[in-house]
Amino acid sequence: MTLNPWLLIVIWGIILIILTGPMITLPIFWSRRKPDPFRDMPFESGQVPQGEARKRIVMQYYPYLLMFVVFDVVGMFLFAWGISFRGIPAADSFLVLLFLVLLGAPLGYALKMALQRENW
Amino acid sequence: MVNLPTTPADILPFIIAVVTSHTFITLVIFPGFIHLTIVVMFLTWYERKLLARIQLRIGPLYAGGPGGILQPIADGVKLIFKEVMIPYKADKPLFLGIPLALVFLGALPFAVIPFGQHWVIANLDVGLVFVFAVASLFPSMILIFAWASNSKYPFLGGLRSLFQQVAYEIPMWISALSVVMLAGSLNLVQIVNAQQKIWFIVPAFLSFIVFFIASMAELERLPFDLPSAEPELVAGWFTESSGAVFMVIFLALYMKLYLMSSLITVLFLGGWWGPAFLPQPVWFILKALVVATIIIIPRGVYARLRVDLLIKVGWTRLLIIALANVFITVVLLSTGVLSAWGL
Amino acid sequence: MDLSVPPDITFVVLTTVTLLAAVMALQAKELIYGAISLAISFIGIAGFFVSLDAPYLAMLQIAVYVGAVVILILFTIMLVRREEADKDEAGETGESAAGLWLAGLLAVSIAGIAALAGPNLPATPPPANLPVSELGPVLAGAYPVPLIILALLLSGALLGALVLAKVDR
Amino acid sequence: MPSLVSYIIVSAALLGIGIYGLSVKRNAIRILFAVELIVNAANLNFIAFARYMNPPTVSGQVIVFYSIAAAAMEAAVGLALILVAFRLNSTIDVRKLNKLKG
Repeated sequence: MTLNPWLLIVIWGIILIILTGPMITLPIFWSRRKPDPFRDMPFESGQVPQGEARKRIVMQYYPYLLMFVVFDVVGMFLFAWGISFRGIPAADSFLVLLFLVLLGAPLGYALKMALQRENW
Repeated sequence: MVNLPTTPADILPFIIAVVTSHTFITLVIFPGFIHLTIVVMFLTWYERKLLARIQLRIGPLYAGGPGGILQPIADGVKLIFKEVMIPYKADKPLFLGIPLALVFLGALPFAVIPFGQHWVIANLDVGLVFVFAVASLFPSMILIFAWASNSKYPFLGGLRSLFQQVAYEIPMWISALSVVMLAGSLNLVQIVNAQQKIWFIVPAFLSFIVFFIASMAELERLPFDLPSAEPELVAGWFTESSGAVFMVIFLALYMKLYLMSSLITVLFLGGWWGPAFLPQPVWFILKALVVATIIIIPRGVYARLRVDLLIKVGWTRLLIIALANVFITVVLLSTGVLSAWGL
Repeated sequence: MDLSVPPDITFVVLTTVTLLAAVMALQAKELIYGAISLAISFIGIAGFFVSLDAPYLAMLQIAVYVGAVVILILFTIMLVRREEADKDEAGETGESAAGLWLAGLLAVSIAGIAALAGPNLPATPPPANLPVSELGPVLAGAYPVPLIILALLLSGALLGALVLAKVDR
Repeated sequence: MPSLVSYIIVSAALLGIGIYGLSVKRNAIRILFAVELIVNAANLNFIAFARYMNPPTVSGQVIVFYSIAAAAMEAAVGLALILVAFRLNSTIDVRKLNKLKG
């Protein structure tokens, strides 16, 4: 008897939730919790934290994030093409090549812009 | 198919039939939960021992057995009984929930990793993409966890981790593309079966290099461990975690180490294939452990890169090398050079 | 795909998760929780894709939406100052009620039309024979012009977003 | 297996939630969420119709592929726009972004 693989994955996920969940939920119950402003202070090598913690966002790597979103889609497209590479006629594969070349130019330009520190 | 029990007398045979079924064994014992726990605990001990040897130290020694092999259990018992510290003004549900999600996501892809011809939980048609899709959820989880800690070091570390993992994911995918083209399938079992005559490390050597480097960067291993660079950022994105939370994150990280080693084994090193004097799963685990060793060793040897250089290398060098290998694969496949090996 | 559990359970669970998460995405107090709910809703849609025999699209959905777009959203939420991002959302009560009416009317009318046309629509799907490898040839070969336009769209969006986001000095 | 109509109803509900968010919310990021939900509702419909065709066709999946790509790009550009709006006006409340109103 073979079950549907997706069902097996769901069962595996449920097993994982049941068996790993207690690792954090149980210690919460039995651990002593007494709020103490000094012990709960964020770690800053003994200094008293100043200002808000969630403010320092670096824009410097934002272009790489955008490139990631674009090439995520391209990567998935290439996988779909790669599985059946043998079954695809050469002309169509050439089209995929053209697709990649068309994307190469903006990728190069984006990299160039990303590396200019004064932009960010 | 086992029939559901109808009378009380049927319940015991039903339970026995379920427990001895192949599905149950794969889920719970062999490629499933027990095997995973043991290997991951072994890896934590193994890394410490290995690094100690490199640096002429002794490493764990006292906790039971030869060479302190029970050290992971001692650590686990210690950590699970410590207080769960939640930093001031931290986002409590996210701070406690994200570590669990991390360990869940680290273990979920093992459902499709084949440890032997029949030793796989779910023989999925889109297995490789499934692994990549699940692995691509890690960066956002880390960012949310860093945000939830409400502390400066974790937030900086989390951002670095995000950018680094994002920069190395695409080279990783493109290098795996060569393997997919060679095997003509996304099913990991079929990918391994296609390597019976020749391991894909031979026709796709450049891809292997790229994949290896990218997986080291994804795992935040030295020389790519900027997100947790100790001198600057203490422990990076998990600085604020302690006790049980730390233990779960630690488990998730080693789970991911084992996952990446297994994936490299499946894609490039011929999976379970090897001389027949050892059973298939043993070959697989041996290969994965060798890969894990090679991933661990630089931690005792190298210094780390600078973060902007690191990200730049990912997008310029590695992506281009991976694409070059895709073109090599196209040429190899269309000229039929590999037909001698049944590809 | 036959999931060998009563398939209606799959459907009901997926529907509940997707719709609840979608509502939470819009109504959650903090934007971070909204983004996480949005991700869960996307995963629910991916579950629908799996149950409709499109596993590759489900993986694409998770990798692109949850893996990439949600990261961008989180990054933007964290960049835009918190107090600003979480500011009181509820407009005037009348406005909210009007929006609810509009949305409800639209959804109910579409659902009503679908239910009226129900007898003419297929109730059971034909047996599936769509292996993953069938997607590639169609994607690469059947629609050449959209493919090139997709490349142009991707490059345009990449460059456009970069030029927008860069600092003008 | 549920009938095609049930999928259409789920999709319509998702569309309704999206339209509600689009018309009521004032935060630009929430509006983007709503747009993504609407796109997803459309994708669900495409996949469902493609699956219930006889014989099932792969073209529906191809359309959804393009749709997901376009939606991802739309999110990228939209978020960049939100960034710029925030930088210029230090708010992302769409009702306060009214400089062109004169």
